[in-house]
Amino acid sequence: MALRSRLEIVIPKPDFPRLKKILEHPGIEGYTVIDGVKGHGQRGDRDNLGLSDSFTNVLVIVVCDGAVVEGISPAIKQLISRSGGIASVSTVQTL
Amino acid sequence: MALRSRLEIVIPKPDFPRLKKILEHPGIEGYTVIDGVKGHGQRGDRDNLGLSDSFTNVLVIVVCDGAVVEGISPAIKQLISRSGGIASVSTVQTL
Amino acid sequence: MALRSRLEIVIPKPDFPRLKKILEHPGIEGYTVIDGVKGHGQRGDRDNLGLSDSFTNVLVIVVCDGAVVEGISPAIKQLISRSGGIASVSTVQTL
Amino acid sequence: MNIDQFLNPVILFFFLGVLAHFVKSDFQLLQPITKFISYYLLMSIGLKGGYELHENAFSLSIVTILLVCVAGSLFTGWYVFHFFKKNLGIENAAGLAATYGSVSAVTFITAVSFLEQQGIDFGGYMVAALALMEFPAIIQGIFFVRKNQPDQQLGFRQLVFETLTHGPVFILLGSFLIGLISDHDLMQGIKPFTQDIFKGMLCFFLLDLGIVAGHRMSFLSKLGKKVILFGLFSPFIHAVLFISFAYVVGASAGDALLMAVLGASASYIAVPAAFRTAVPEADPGLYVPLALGITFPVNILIGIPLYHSVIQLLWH
Amino acid sequence: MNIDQFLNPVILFFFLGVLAHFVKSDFQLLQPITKFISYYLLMSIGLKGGYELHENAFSLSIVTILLVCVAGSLFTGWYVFHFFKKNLGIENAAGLAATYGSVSAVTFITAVSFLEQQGIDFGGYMVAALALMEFPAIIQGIFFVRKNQPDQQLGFRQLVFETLTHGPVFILLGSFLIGLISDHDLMQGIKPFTQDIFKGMLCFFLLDLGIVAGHRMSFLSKLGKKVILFGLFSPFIHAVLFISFAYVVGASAGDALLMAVLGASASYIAVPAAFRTAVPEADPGLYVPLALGITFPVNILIGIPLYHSVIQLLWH
Amino acid sequence: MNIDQFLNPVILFFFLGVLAHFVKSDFQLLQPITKFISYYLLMSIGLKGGYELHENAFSLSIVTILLVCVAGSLFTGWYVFHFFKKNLGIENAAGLAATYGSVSAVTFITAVSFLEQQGIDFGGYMVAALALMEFPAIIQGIFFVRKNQPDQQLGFRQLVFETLTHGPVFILLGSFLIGLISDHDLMQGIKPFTQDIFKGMLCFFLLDLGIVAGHRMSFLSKLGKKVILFGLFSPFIHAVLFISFAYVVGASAGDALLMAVLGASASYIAVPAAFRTAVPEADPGLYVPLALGITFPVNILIGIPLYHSVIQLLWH
Ligand SMILES: Nc1ncnc2c1ncn2[C@@H]1O[C@H](COP(=O)(O)O)[C@@H](O)[C@H]1O
Ligand SMILES: Nc1ncnc2c1ncn2[C@@H]1O[C@H](COP(=O)(O)O)[C@@H](O)[C@H]1O
Ligand SMILES: Nc1ncnc2c1ncn2[C@@H]1O[C@H](COP(=O)(O)O)[C@@H](O)[C@H]1O
Ligand code: NA
Ligand code: NA
Ligand code: NA
Repeated sequence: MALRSRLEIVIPKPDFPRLKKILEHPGIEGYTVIDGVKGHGQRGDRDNLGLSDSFTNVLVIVVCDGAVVEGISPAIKQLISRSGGIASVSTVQTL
Repeated sequence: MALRSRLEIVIPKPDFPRLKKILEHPGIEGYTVIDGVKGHGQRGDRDNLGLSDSFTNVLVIVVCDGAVVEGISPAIKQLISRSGGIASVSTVQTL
Repeated sequence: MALRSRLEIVIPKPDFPRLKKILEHPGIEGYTVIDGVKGHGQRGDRDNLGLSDSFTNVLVIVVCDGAVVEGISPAIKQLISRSGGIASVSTVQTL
Repeated sequence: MNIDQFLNPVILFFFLGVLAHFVKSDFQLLQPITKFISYYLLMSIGLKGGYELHENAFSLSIVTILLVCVAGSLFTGWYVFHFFKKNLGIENAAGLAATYGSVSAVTFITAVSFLEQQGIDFGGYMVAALALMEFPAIIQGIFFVRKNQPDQQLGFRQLVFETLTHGPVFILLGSFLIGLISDHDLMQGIKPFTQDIFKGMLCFFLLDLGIVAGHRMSFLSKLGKKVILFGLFSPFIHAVLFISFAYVVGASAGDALLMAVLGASASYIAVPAAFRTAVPEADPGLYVPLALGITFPVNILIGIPLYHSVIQLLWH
Repeated sequence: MNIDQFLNPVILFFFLGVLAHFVKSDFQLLQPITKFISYYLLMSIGLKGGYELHENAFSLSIVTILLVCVAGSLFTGWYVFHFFKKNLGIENAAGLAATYGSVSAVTFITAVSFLEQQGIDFGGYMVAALALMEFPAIIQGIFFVRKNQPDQQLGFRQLVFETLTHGPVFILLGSFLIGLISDHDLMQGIKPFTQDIFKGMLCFFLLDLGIVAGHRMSFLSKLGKKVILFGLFSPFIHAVLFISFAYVVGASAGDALLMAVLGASASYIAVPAAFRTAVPEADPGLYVPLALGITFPVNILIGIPLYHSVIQLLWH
Repeated sequence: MNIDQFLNPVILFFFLGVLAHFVKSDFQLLQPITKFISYYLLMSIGLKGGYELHENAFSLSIVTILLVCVAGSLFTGWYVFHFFKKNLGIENAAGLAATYGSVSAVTFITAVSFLEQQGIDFGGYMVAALALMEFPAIIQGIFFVRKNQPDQQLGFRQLVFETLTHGPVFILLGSFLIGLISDHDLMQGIKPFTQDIFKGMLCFFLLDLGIVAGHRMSFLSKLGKKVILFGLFSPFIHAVLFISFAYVVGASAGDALLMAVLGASASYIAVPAAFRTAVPEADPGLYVPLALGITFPVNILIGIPLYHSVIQLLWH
């Protein structure tokens, strides 16, 4: 079992294409996306209603090496500061 | 990067309004909700079928300070003991 | 609060029945399933489109004792090596 | 017993759904579709009921029918609770009481289809009866629990309010009102949606419901014999009760069938929704499988044609 | 003001949805259904517009109407921006400008239903006007922001492209083209789906939209008085503007009503979609609630029959 | 080649969907809708087939057609496997064999629409042919793999069972049976749903399928030339084969077209579903894109009218 990082990002769905570009980073072998996520934060309720996806979040999980997280975290930080959302990192072991 | 707690709660969807009230707690700045979640537990299979949401779960993620978790955990424990579900806490770093 | 393991598995949806069988293991009291998950990995994009579920993932969360994880991890490893996906373990406290 | 129901596509699709579950087919409609179609059915039936009540005047005999229905529903709930109290404990007995006192809109809708294909008339106010019978037994059931656990959070008003605003009840009542007050010329344009494709949507919905029923049936093995037998035979007892009521108040044959079906049917949507919030200790794994896995198929397969035959006999 | 709209089931379902939100009903359609029905409506209206434009030749008077509509849309966006710039800041003023310069397809569709039930003709090219008015004000709004923040990533071409390929715009334009070029005999087979059940689907959609509008209304309390008043009264001003245009270019009464509605309506789908990407600093919690929670109901409830009366007066 | 298909809205909507993918439109229907509409289509076509088989008696010539279809399907699977074995390895060759031996229900449905609009009759048993051809080639394909990997878990019975209970196959067969045994008077009430709005739903579905096809096309660049050419030209070869069969057994012109289309089409739903479980080593990124991204559009755009012309020539 190898020690790796698990990065979990929640952002508005319309901003996902930008996040996707950030994740085209060497060392990232994959990611998982949960669509149609609701939430509550500083920008109010996001209820996954309506047609424009403006009130819908996505949750993205990336398992990668700790060094890679450091490589992409400035870009993610900047994205989130503009679009809203949250990102957290924890240590996991992969099977 | 700041050290924080990540609280993950799975409960039956009809009990979500009660959880929501618990989360209106000082120090909680936001939460993320995944709807239409299935599962298996002591109360049998929850298959997200039917019209009454009685067999549907929601998964709620709260990133907050450890002290806040301690503040709300009794209320959550009590809710879960009545409605079923599970809650776990881990340590994360936020970007 | 008890120290336990949180196992998170992402696999193709058609392989979920196999995972389910693995999870019928003593010591596993429950699990949570998020359906209709998208992702990207070595086998390309999985976009949750189409009728055959061949391009759809599920995410499964199991909270259990560390010893149980060790019991089931060989079977899960083998499943993933054949079907694709990822599995990671972290330490959590349950409320 | 009429063989016809076995050749009725509406019924056959339900059993195709049940079969899908038992052969472990991966055929499954997702929840958004279930919700869409069931709200569609409730909206259609509500509009139609309101529309027809508008066409015909409100009369004393209508009020009598409505009152009798509600009284029958409360009586059913009352006796079921006391019948099961010792066996199942207060919470679960209350759950069963609410389930059998309340009604199943889908059984009602299936009976409406049956009447239409037989060319038998019925009153638009029967939809009002459907709506009215949804909640009193639920509230009564919750009270049975409250008497013994006085420390509950939810007040009476809030209870009634929550039951009335529960999705399916809300859309049924709302559409009924819209049907009642809308300009009837404007409503013609909606009919191809709410009426023409209705029976096909019902087939599709029952296919889906069959799968859900199949899933719920897996819980049945855990229920006791007494409970199972109750699920099997109570529909006939309740139907007899409501047919007698119908006879006494002088309802038409069509209204009588719908009253029978309302009495005989059991709720598997409104009750679990209300009880999850108000009495989480009651186990939906008990009353939902019984209502959906046994009483519902008994009613649509055997009940409806049987009640119909009895009524034909008595009314002519 | 016409009482009729209060008896129109299409309108009543919208308010039933709003009510569902305010009584905290758990009635809710899930997003896949919202998307299905709204794309269905756009596809139907697009096909119909293309079909009818095909039947009638393209003429100079049509081109004039289209140009006037786009000009009116840009003018609206321009004045709204300058009106709110100081108050709300550049980004939010631009968001409002795009919102009110652009149009609401659902308001348009409701007006089409209104015309059909009144038996008043209108041109298929009005669907082209709907499509054409969706995006210029949006791009203009983004430019108002760019002038002050020259460091943006998105180029002009990409901007136009993204706005045109946005789901609802894309399906409307695509269906319009298909309606235009398809063999008209082959299109007959589609009509039961795109036309017969259309009004019923619209009812269902407005029920759903009512819930969304209810949710968005909860943001209204945070908006200033000036903004609220603008949302309430600007529809009438914009309608007057567009009715004058229609009068000047000699449009028919039916076309005039649709022009009025295009002018008076505000976008709550295309604008937030485009602005989230291009100007994330603009707050969708400002312009969406205003457009959907105030301007939309004002238009369908009071606006459409009022504009119609005015046009009847002027045109005869 | 017939120009007509380019003016057929059904076909145009498919290409609108493909376009949506390539211009990166965010237009997308969610999976619950895809499932709803495709199950609706299968249910409708199944009911219709069963209904018509009921109306006409089962005869020797029908049995002959069905047998010939299955034989042709197995032959196709057999030669495709041996053709690609060396190039692609056993698992992927078996995947392609199953894909091209099996059939595409949507292509079949499109051909049915084509026949209806041309006013050409065909037998209800052709739906039985569709159902029967879905699985033998799949099971054969899995056997090709098993011969070389004898350590597999799934037994033969379970294999057949899983293939027959796979969602789309199950609903098609089930509806076929319901259509066969249902009371035909009762089925009239379902027709507005299953038949009147069918063509419109098909348009909507093909729009959605176009998007999926677009997504899958992005895999095509990784496939070798030989594979791509096979996807492009094999439909014509297979159609010729099946048209010959039809000619020999004396099928009607309508039946012959459907046989051609069954032979020429390739499965992109049942095969990946079965192979994911039975042969996970076969790459769905190979056979799904080929079947959906190349063979499907070739068939609906060029194939159907071409096979039709050939049959007209031969049959008259
Ligand atoms: N503390 C938090 N814990 C979990 N999720 C959060 C938190 N803060 C924000 N989110 C998620 O991020 C989304 C956008 O947050 P915000 O930009 O703060 O409105 C919310 O809708 C939530 O889904
Ligand atoms: N050990 C566990 N790990 C993950 N999820 C669980 C676990 N136990 C329960 N759950 C979730 O909580 C729901 C209710 O659990 P229960 O009340 O035990 O029936 C289940 O349907 C699962 O989604
Ligand atoms: N490093 C990763 N982090 C998160 N999810 C992953 C990762 N690798 C693979 N996955 C998930 O597992 C699925 C199958 O992966 P693969 O077998 O590598 O194509 C992907 O579609 C993702 O959802
Ligand atoms: Na009852
Ligand atoms: Na406007
Ligand atoms: Na084939």
